[in-house]
Amino acid sequence: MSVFLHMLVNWFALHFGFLRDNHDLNMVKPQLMLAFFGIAILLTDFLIEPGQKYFNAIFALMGVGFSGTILYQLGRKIGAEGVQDAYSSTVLIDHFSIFFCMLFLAVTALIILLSIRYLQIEEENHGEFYALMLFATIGMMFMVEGLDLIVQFIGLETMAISFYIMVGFLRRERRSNEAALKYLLLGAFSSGILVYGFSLLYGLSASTNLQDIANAVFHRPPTNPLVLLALVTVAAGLFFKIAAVPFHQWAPDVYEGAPTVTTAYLSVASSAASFALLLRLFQTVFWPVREHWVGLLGVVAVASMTVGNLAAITQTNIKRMLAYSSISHVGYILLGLVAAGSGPNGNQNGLTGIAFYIFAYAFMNLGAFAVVIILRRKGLIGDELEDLNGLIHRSPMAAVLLLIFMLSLAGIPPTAGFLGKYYIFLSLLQTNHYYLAIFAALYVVPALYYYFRVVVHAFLKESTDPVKVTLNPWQTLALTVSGFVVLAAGIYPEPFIKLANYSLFLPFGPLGR
Amino acid sequence: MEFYHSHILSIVLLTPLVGALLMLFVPRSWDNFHRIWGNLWAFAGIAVALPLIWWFQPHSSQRYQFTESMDWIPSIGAKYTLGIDGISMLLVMLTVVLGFISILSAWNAIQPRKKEFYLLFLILQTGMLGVFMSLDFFLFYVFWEITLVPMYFLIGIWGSERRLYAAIKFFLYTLAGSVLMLLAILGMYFKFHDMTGTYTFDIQTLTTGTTLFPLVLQKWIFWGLFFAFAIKVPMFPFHTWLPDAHTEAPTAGSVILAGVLLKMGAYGFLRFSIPMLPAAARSAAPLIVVLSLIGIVYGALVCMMQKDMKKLIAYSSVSHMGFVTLGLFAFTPMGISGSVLQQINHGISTGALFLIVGVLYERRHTRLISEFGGLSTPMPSFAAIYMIITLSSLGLPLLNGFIGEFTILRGVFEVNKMWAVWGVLGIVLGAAYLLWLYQRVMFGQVTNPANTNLSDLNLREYVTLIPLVLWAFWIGLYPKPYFTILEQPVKQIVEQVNPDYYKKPVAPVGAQLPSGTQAPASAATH
Amino acid sequence: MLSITHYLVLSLALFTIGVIGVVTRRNVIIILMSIELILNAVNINLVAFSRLFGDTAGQVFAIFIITDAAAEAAVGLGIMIAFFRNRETVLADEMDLLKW
Amino acid sequence: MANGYFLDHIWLIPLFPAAGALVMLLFGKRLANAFVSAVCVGSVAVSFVYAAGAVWQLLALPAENRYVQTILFDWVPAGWMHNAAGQLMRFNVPWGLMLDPLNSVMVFVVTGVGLLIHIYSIGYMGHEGGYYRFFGYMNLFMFSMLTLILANNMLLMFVGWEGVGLCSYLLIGFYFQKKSAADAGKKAFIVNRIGDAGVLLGMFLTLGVLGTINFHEIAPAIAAGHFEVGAPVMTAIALLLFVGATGKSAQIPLYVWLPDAMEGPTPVSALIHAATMVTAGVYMVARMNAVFQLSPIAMGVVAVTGAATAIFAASMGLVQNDIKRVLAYSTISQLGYMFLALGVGAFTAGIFHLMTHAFFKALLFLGSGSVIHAMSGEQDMRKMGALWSKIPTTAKTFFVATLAIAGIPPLAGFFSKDAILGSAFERSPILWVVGWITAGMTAFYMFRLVNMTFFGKSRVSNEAEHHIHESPASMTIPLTVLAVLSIIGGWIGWPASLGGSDRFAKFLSPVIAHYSVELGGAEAAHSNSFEYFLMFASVLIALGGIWLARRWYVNRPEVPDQLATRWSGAYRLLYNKYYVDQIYDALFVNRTKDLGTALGAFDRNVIDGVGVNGAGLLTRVISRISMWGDKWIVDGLVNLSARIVWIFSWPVRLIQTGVVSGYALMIVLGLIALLGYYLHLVRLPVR
Amino acid sequence: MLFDKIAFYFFGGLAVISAILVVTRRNAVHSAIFLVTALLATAGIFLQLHAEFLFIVQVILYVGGIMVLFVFVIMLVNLDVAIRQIQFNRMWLVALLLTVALGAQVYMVFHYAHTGMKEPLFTLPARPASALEPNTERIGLALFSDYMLPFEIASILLLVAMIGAVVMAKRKV
Repeated sequence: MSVFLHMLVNWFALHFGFLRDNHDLNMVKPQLMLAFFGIAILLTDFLIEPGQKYFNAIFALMGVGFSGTILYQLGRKIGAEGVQDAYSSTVLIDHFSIFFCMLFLAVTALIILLSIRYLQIEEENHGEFYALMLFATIGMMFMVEGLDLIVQFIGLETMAISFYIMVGFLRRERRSNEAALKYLLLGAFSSGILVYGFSLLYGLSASTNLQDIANAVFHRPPTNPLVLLALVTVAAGLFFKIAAVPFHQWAPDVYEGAPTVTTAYLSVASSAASFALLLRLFQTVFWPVREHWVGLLGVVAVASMTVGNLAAITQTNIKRMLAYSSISHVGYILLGLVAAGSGPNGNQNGLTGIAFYIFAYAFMNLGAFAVVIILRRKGLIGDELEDLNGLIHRSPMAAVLLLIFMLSLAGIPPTAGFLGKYYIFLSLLQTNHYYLAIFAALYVVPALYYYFRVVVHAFLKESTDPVKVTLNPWQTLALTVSGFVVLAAGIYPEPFIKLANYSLFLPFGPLGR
Repeated sequence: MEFYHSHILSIVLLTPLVGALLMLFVPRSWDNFHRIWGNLWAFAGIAVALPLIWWFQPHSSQRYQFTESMDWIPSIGAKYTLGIDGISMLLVMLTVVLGFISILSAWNAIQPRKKEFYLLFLILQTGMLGVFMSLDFFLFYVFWEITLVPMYFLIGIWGSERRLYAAIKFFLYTLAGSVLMLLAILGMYFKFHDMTGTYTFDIQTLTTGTTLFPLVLQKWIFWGLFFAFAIKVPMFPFHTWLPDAHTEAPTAGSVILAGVLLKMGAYGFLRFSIPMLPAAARSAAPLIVVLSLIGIVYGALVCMMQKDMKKLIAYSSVSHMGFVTLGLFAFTPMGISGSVLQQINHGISTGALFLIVGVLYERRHTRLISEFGGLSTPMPSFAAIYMIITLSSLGLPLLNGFIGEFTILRGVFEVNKMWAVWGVLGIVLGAAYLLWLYQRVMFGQVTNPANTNLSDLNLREYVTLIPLVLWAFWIGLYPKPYFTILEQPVKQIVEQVNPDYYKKPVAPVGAQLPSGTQAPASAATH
Repeated sequence: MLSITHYLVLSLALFTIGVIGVVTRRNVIIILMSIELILNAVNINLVAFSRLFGDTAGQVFAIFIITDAAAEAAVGLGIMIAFFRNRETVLADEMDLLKW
Repeated sequence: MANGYFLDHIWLIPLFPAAGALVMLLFGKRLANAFVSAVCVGSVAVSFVYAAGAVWQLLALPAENRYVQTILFDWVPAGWMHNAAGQLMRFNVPWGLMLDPLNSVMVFVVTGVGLLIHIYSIGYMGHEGGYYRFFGYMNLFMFSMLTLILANNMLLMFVGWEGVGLCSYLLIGFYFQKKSAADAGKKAFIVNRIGDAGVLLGMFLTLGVLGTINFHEIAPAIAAGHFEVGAPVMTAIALLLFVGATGKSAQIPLYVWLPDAMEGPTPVSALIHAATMVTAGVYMVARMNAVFQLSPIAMGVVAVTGAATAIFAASMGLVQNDIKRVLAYSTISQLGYMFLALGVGAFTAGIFHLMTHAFFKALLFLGSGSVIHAMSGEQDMRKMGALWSKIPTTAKTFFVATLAIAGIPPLAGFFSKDAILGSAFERSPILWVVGWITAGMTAFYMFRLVNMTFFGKSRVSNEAEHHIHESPASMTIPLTVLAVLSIIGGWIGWPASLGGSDRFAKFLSPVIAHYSVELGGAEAAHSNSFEYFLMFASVLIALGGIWLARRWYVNRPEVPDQLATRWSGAYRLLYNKYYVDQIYDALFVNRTKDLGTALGAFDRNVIDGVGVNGAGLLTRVISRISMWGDKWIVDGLVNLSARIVWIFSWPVRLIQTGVVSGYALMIVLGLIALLGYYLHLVRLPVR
Repeated sequence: MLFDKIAFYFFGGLAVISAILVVTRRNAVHSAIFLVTALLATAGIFLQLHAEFLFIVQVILYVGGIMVLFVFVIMLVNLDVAIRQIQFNRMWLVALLLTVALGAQVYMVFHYAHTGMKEPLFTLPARPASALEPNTERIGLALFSDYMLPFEIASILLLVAMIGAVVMAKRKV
């Protein structure tokens, strides 16, 4: 409970002035805010009448809002004063982490909006869910901010464990149980592998600080076997989290079994956070040996795109299909990293591409899941393709937005997804990965095919289900926001590109080999 | 007026889109409103484009006219740049006119889901116009892709039995080409950056660099672009989406697909592949020409045995568009200008042919040739118009098709005589299948009782068909305005791909009589 | 003379055995135990390095890993109980509602 | 230009019928027949007046200046091109018309005969439906034909060339409800198209080589280009153009459409398929004589083709029973004569025969039309006979025409045929022999026709018997006029050897190129006595043919049947037109269709199958292996998607078992793979 | 030194053997007991490495805490049925071989690292044991200075785990 006390103190400090200048605390205030509201939700949940559980959501939203506000100020601050670290350099507040934290908060907010009605229908409308979401967000934020293996690991585990619970949140639902247990077993196993790698990294450098480790790796011979072993194990652990082939198999099962809001959250936030972590590690610790991982990532990326795209074609369950599709998206993002790590100085377009892609992917995938979420009602899970039939008649707005999300996922302009792919392709070409680029480009075609199976059902099939799809205002808001972002980032991408460029975390200067 | 003049392209481009967006706010149950609204805006599309005819200066020293430029994505150097030269001018006019005609043709044919139909059609219209107007590669690509979605739905929602298959096939085929095009565009983009240090998608600026690319690079980029355009045209082995898409699409969709969408491919060759990558284009020309010739003959032969009218016309498109690419890759002024003209002609003739099939389909709900026969008796006016269009399509002099085909073949003949011989063979076969079709549908006794009382054309159908007939005659009788408009842009393209062409000595004037072929003094001004 | 490699190999042995447990056993509880073994192996690594460098970070890391192991075990067993309540089994290969 | 009103307004000549056609085709349905006749016949009449005036005024010009040209507007200014010398020039084809001696003959014949046939049609078509349509097409034809003739350049000529083909198609298929008529029209158009392809290519070549396609500039361009006699390129141009001519003028091997074209109304046969359109090929060759004369090979080909067609068609004409078909083969045969003339260099003789043939063949067709009219549509000669007294005017005029075509002096046919045969003999006696025999055959089958129709015993069925009546005046007057022309038409070419002045040849002389090298020797001097011998020979064989026809078809009508039985093989061969149609069908038409079918299947199965349909190559390979490949791809994605599930699912299904241990094992495998990937790197530093 | 070696091999051997028994025993209770042994042996290794604080943590937290949890759960689920079922999955042999292969690979890596390189890694003489003395205080200091933040995050982690265990295991809403 130390953190609780700590936070209470800080909360008062914020408003009463003393301790305001505590640098370390200031740096983690967004997380503190989330923790505060998370705990508050846990405490007040008992007081809230069963019919008014949406107060939990409002609390959670408030938490996210406050946290975002503070994060924004933090961003202004580092904009003015430069990148800052805190807590003995265990966290680093830079543009990169601000960008990702903002993204997590946005995604969390949208998921909260979507959860309210979904949980009501599932009759699992407990405050814990929102609290867990906030805690997971804290974990994610520390994952990206962490400049220390321990912080990163603990952050990762906080996120992961929250997700295990959220996946299994529908306790009476067998699929949910099963998904949770699978996810937990495999997740813990992969954490073991990851942390094994971490231990080797520590062994290489006698430090858990990324900068120190990077320095140590830099001064070793490039084919140092232990570096490579650490690279493999760390990569394997992270590949699992982002669901890259061949560590992807949990994803379809878990996506399908989990409550849809969790699936949405998982596919977007967890992936993004793990990617951020992966980027951070690969751009610091493993940056000196990038010539070795570029090829590896290329292979994994192509394998991911292949498996993801081909398996997705045959799915009839939307969530499962989106799981495979997200595997293929992982392939694209990894290709961006391939490009970013190629060449003597790396490639900045690759990094921009990754940031933009993750950003776009967050909103478009979230939107796609949101449509599945709004289909949920008593007696209908709504995650089969048939459930979408005739959506255009049952809810034109949802159908049109679904189309936009699908187009974006497939990478058709003018949507955000296109710009993401644009950057990936460009960076690949610039770093002479022509065949990868052609591969990646051609995989858009099967991808479009399965995304458009969804569209076919929503637009071209006659509805077998007479019930109108209704949206509550929260859902409408969430859908509209994601739709707006996806479209805006496609039609006028300039601010979003600026944002992506803002987020660039360039590899440590002296380490660029 | 000043504003109008300087922003006319944007206005033309956005008019349909505005119509579509406004439509969004009207409830879908107001069926008739949407129908009228869609037609009005499509007509407005023509109306706002009309001043182009007067304002366009064929002899202007500027390569592109009415240019507008606005920063769009400065981070990557993409701009909103519009501009047209003679080639795009013609295609823009074709688009607005055919767009209106096909929307009008759908008046009764589209019964369910009217709102969506008109909405999608107007968006499609904007997409197509954008393709022809963009002077920025990025913008071009965006518009290129935008056209896919509405077309997909047009086929997928209002098509016939196998519509889903046809729609997705159309989409996937085109997409496969266009992603490769994207790679090619990006290749140009960053290689240009490597050369000059600027990131830009501006076509005119890029051209200054791409033409200097080493041949190997040019080839890579050329073939990247090639697939997109070849699929769209469609060129011989990439054509199989077309029969399906055409057959399954509703009449309006077929008209616009054949009339305008296919032109995007040819336009791509014309605007990008050839002038931007001249060396690669030269090296690829023999292969492309051979493919075009195969397409011409092959398409015609396959037409012979079709049982479905629309499929037949679709294959005839393969044949006719073969002429277009044939002319393009001759790299002679006549070949290219003929090719552009042939694009317009194909839009007119094939568009009209699809309208004609649509007329029959609306009455009989079948497209099988064997279901018809002897229709001249119940539908004499229809027979007359159909005859004229058939003749225009098979290239009878005094109608549009002839001018295009003749000019193309003449331009090709200059380069390689055998190419022209094969092309001419296509013309012969063209007569065979089109007349045979006409005969089977229109001549003979009315054998099928269902056909005895078919009504002749109604006013709306006249309004859709007559403009095309008149246009066909105009081009056939007096194509001079077209050639005048095309002269400058064609010259610029030829000078890029075939730089020696205009440097040859001018044939002596004195030997020529004032009529016939002659070389005026202005030829010496290069 | 004991070198660090001895510890690494010991840790590797435990790690491998843990992995074997994960991939061969059907009983979920034993799989969880195997994961504990894996984490334990990592701890040996860390503590050995810590000893090698005379640096406390490794041991601190090990403490966090133990914490995490505890958390995972608690949640894992909780989920398993929920699962068991629904399905009356603890066998991993009977979790087959979700596949393909 | 001050050449005279009519010469300045030659562009109006084709325009009158064009206007008539436009009015008919747009508003004809609502117009009264009388008005239709007035407009259409009137427009042709005005045309004729203008044509006559123009020819008159042309004649008034001095012989070397008999050339006028009117340019209406730039028609196809298609931009820049290179000529064969690699020079840059502007391609600009104007809508230009011209008049010179050669086409003044043509324009006179066309408007004149055309006018008569129009008048005739008023009566003939009076009872048919689609009256306005008929006249509209006819006027359209007049426009096209006049454009063809008056065009000052090849491209504009090609407009007319295709235009007359179109009108021929429309008019042959006038009874479109009859399948045979529609088929015949299509056949005519497509066969003509094959020829047109040649013209088009010839035109390209001309333009490339000579830098001009203006007729008047061709000869100077050749002179400027210093082309040798026998220059291959000239042969190429000539032969390509000749392909076009064989199509339009129904020569071997493209003559097959003309007999079928008799499905059209009889005035159409008279106007288009006898008097005017089919002579377009002759006109073109004559028009391009400057090129042809440079190529002995091409000339040889023209002559031999002409001679062969002449005798071949005549032989088929010997046994036909359809009155119009006999005339059709006769037309082909006579056109062969004309080409023979052209091929031996006797261009003037060819044109001369063209003119006289127009008169008497139009007359024959109109006469036959009148007969058919009288017979209520019966065309089979075996069901006629002894009509002489029943339809006297028709019979008499028909008889005149028959004498003319048989070459009996002093009728028109005698002079022109004689001129041709004379020239042919000088070139090659063999050609003369062929022509001579043909003359005999011509006389035979024409008199066979006359005898079967007008003489002998009546074989008319009873019901037809009642209706037999002489045609109305609108039909008989043209017959009479044409009969007169058939008699006197040849006199303007009264040869010098018979005391004439060869006025016709002299008139045409300016348009015929004269090269220093003697090619055909057609115009070479020869002794009168020899010419008398040739004339005598041809008259003799004509009389022989007439005698034989008389003997077999009037006196001993059983003989032909006996002969047919005895020589049944030959008879059948002739009767079935040497089976050429069947051979063409088997060789070309059906093969083309087969090819179409095969390619259609190829298209669906192979091209569509390769790398397409979302499943790509894999699909194809697997589908091939799995026997039901065909169905697979044809049925396409709809079925495919189900099958794709099966194909793609198996690797994924294999590993995505839902069993956690399996997934964990996959992770292990992944680790092994990644580590294996690096182990070779790790090895590197170990020496 | 010798004592060190004996201790290492004793505890190491014990740990490995116990671990093998953990993954091979049919009865989950036996497995749990052997896991305890393995963990205790590991604790012994910690002690041998002069990590006294960690030794205590291992014994109290792991053996005392986590293992009790395990045993509880084992008792909770129906053990009799579970014992009679087949304990290894169908692909256990393949899995075993593959895992051994993985272990061999990693071993090779260590082998190269140890012998193959010009400058073998980790051959630096270990810092004197006194470097970490006094162990508990130093760790305490580290935890509350450099690693205060992860320490605090860990509290959230545990909070999450607590919520999770409660939410998952409680019978009714």
